[in-house]
Amino acid sequence: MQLLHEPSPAMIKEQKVYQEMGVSDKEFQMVEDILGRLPNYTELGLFSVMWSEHCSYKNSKVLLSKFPTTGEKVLQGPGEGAGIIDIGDEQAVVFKIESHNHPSAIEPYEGAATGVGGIIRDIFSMGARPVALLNSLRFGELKNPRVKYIFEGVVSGIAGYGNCIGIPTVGGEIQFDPCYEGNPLVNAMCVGLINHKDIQKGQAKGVGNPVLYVGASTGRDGIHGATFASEELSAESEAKRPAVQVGDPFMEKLLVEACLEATKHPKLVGIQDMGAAGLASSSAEMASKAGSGIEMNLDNVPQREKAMTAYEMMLSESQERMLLVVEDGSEQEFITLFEKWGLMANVVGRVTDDHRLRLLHNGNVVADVPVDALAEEAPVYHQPSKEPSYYQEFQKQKDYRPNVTDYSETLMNLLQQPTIASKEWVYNQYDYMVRTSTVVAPGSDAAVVRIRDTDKALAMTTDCNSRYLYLDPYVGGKLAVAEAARNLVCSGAEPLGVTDCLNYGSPEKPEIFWQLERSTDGLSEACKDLETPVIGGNVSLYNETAKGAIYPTPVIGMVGLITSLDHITRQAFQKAGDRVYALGEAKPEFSGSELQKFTEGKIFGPAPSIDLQLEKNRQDQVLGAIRAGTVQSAHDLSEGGFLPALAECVFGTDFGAEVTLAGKDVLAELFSESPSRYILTVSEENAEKFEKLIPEAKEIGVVTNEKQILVKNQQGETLVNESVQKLEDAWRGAISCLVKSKA
Amino acid sequence: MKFAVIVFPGSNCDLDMFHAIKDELGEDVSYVWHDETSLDRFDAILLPGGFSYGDYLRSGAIARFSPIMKAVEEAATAGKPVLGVCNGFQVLLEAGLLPGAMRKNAKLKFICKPVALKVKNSETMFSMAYEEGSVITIPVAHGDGNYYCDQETLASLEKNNQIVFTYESELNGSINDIAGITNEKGNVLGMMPHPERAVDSLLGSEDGLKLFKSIVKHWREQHATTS
Amino acid sequence: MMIFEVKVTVTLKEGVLDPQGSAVQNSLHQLGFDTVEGVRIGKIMNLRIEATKDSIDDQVKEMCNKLLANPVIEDYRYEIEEVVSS
Amino acid sequence: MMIFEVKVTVTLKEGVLDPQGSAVQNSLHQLGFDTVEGVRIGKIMNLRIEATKDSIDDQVKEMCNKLLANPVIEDYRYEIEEVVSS
Ligand SMILES: Nc1ncnc2c1ncn2[C@@H]1O[C@H](COP(=O)(O)OP(=O)(O)O)[C@@H](O)[C@H]1O
Ligand SMILES: [Mg+2]
Repeated sequence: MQLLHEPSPAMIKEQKVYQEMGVSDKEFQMVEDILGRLPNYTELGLFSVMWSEHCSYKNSKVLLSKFPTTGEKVLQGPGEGAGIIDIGDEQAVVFKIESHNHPSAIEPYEGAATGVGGIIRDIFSMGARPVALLNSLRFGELKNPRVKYIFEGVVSGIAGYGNCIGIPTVGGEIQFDPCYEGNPLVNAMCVGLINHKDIQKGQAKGVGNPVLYVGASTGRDGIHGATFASEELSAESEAKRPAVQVGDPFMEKLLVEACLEATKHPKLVGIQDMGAAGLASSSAEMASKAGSGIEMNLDNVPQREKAMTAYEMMLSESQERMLLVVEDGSEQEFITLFEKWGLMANVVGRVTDDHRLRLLHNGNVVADVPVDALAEEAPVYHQPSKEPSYYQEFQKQKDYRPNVTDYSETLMNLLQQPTIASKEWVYNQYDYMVRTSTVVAPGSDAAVVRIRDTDKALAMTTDCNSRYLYLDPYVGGKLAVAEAARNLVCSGAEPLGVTDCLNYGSPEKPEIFWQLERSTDGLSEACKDLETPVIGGNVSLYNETAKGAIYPTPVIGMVGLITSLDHITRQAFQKAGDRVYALGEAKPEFSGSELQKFTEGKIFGPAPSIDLQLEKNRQDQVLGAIRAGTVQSAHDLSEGGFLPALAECVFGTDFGAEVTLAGKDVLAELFSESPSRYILTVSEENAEKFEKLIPEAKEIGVVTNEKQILVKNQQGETLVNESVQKLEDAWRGAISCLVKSKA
Repeated sequence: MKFAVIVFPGSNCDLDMFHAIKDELGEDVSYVWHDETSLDRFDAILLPGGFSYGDYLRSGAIARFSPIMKAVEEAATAGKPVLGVCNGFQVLLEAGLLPGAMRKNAKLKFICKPVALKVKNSETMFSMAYEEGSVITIPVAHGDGNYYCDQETLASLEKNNQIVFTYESELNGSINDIAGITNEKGNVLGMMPHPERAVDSLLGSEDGLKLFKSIVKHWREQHATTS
Repeated sequence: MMIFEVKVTVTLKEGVLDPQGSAVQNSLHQLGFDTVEGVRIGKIMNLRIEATKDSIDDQVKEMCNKLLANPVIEDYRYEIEEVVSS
Repeated sequence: MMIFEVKVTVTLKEGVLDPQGSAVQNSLHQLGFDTVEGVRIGKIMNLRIEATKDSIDDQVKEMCNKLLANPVIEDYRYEIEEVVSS
């Protein structure tokens, strides 16, 4: 039965209805050729979502292929719900990051909440127990009321979902910059643990096997969410917006437990979550990966609303749903298993051998298309690329040097910049302790989560300073990967691998595509040199508003292994009397720095340079020194440079610091953001051993019992002498102060 | 001694409670699913934190109708120790096993952090290992921990020494900074802070362990005299 | 048997501080609506119930007492409307 | 200037998932009220506003649009009642 309001195949072609679904003339012709006839409305819907950037990576595929994706320990690279890396003892870590930018721009609470829900499903659909969540957020400046609204909504949405489901949110990062004003970024990452024998794949194998639909019923939520995520935000998209998806973390909690039980069932054949493009993508992908087909009867799909069409059911992005394929005859066992958890499981179809996705509805065949065409054969584009004019200009501005007269005041100012300020206003809303395994809570370089019943732990972080990527995407890409790895090393971990979330503007603009190209080159090189393969990720393009594109923001999620709980290291100073060492050279590089942003109100110039070999050697040295038991605390230098980092080392402790700068260029020593640098403390008795392990480290001072920061230049003159309390209060209060202040 | 950890759909601190008892306290412990009906085989009953039934409607409101709650009531009447932490506390309030009710935190935000608690009464079976008046550090993690009761109830809580823990500084709007109370008989304790998250110095604090040790000590004393 | 549409309103008892209400009031003041006062927030629940005319009132009362409201802090009211039976 | 009592009712738009409502419905079924259906939960807000008769309607509408309701997922309705002026 063709519903009245759906245009007929002929009308679709004549009136170019496909364009409204984001399908180009050329793509429509391809669909027609594949089918050998005109597609009906439902079929066109399937192609439009499956061929959207979000599902098919048609604009980014050529770039992603550059990433190193293999390694000795990689058990599953990109392609499945999430990547998997071996951590020994028949265990593995599973992780993935994903964006939910567009939904969050429109409905921040639900957008962020469902982002968290989606990434958790990616993890447990591999058979893994989710053990930690992280996020990476970008907003406009906290002055604008709409930005505050979005910021508060996103944070409470993340909290609302993660806290309820009982997975600790242990870390993340937040950057504030005008370029994100109309287009915030909400990237959520989930980390899980799995035993090798439990690894699952999303495959629909075995002709005749039943296909089970599990979880929430289907409503008209977020129809065309995937194509929506593949377009620029405009006033129009606000109007086009279909019913926004609302998350039900309670339902997902039940799903996690039930699905993990199901994945241990020997008769489970394949399992996949219904993410973007819902039932369409899960069914097509499961069949395509297995080289099979699927026939589904949509009458059996649990429906929340009346009179839903096939098109609506296939494209709905209702949350908390999973698709399972089980051995023929075992369906009742699974139905009973899910019932125990109060969940509905329905047989909605069968695996076939004809490589087609065939849909029945009200007794009619409403779609019949080849699955590979949907899942694998989306067009691939290599967009034209052009170096933007600003880039050459920035390259020339090498000599920028801010003018600073009062170092204490500058320190105070930097500590209150929301990008540097304490994020506890945010993470105190997250239950970061549930599951009682969080050894290092938010507030240090990386979070550390122990692995129960072993002496091991995982360190995890998300990082990306997009300012550098804007100045120079190639160098900035390297810097992002290097910073993530450095944060892990500081906590005592060996970096294992990367999941990335590539957030950019419209790839159809040559200058943006150039950013994509150059930055992925930088990321790839850094991942190779630092031996951290990319095991999965996500692409979010079209992050633009009328005011322009966001900075290129490839967020790096990285996980590392701590081989003994004794190696866990924090950024906070541990004991008065410990020696303070500086490692790494501060160069007079201020472009893209927090100080430049603060003094000039904008950023310009070339990004700070990085030598990846040096970076790698130094990481190995620091990790070696930590493993040798010689390091008391370790902190990497990032936004703001040395002085804010030193302050962060004493915040939350009973200590202070007295140091003499390692070099002559005071401004660079204090505020340069040159990479590959650390502040390390070492106890008196380990000093000799430590200096042998890292001869380049310079002793610069001592941890004191007085809550005071005292910094001298090489002539012994005092540059900064500030009460820690005063600095700490300013740093802790800055974000809540901005949120509360009137517009 | 045998502990039960009740698991409602949506409980999520059940695992933490279980490990606190098994690994840190070293006592016998089992999970009990919400649709079971007997707790006879257990000596102490623990209602863990989490979001039972999503905490939809009101925290704990739906869970209180679980079949197991009859057995919890019986255990309470029989004088067995019954401890509700966070969501467990909310369930006990909704079930009427403890007086009062919970509102949303005064600032409406979820609060997760270690907080300082004062031990107001160290004579209960849950707090006898603490020193009265001492200040301990135990984490909180809740959105609806703003305890309310009317003045009459408050007066009787105070008179009967039912307030076991208070927050050292204002946290969530709770009346008189109440963090944990017992029933009149003193064998049912509800508290918002999570003692089971403070049993291992690796994670920051061991101050919660004494609470569980108190339960064991009390039980041993009882059984030494009665057996 | 008939079908009824029931609207249950649950509000905090007078005298019980309402954190949500205060927060909304503050935000309204910040937005410049500074003459707004005494904001109180409650819940409204719409249900459809099949019942006999005699029993409906008792049923709703019981639901409210048992589950929909917490008598320690909340009051409830309800309205029952008969809809055309199917 | 007069004082008005305003009652704003905010409900989820049709088609928007209401996990609270479903949970309450399930729970009612378990309590034996198995003929209850279509439970949807909304908010009700009572405010007192000092305003002129002309401006009150606009004011309430603006409050609803700006703060009290989230137009992306919620609908609102309001009733205004004049009370004895102070
Ligand atoms: N959105 C967030 N969610 C949770 N934790 C966060 C978030 N943003 C920042 N944090 C935490 O605050 C601390 C400081 O973050 P950041 O300044 O980004 O550290 P770094 O520069 O070392 O990467 C880290 O422990 C980080 O995990
Ligand atoms: Mg760092």
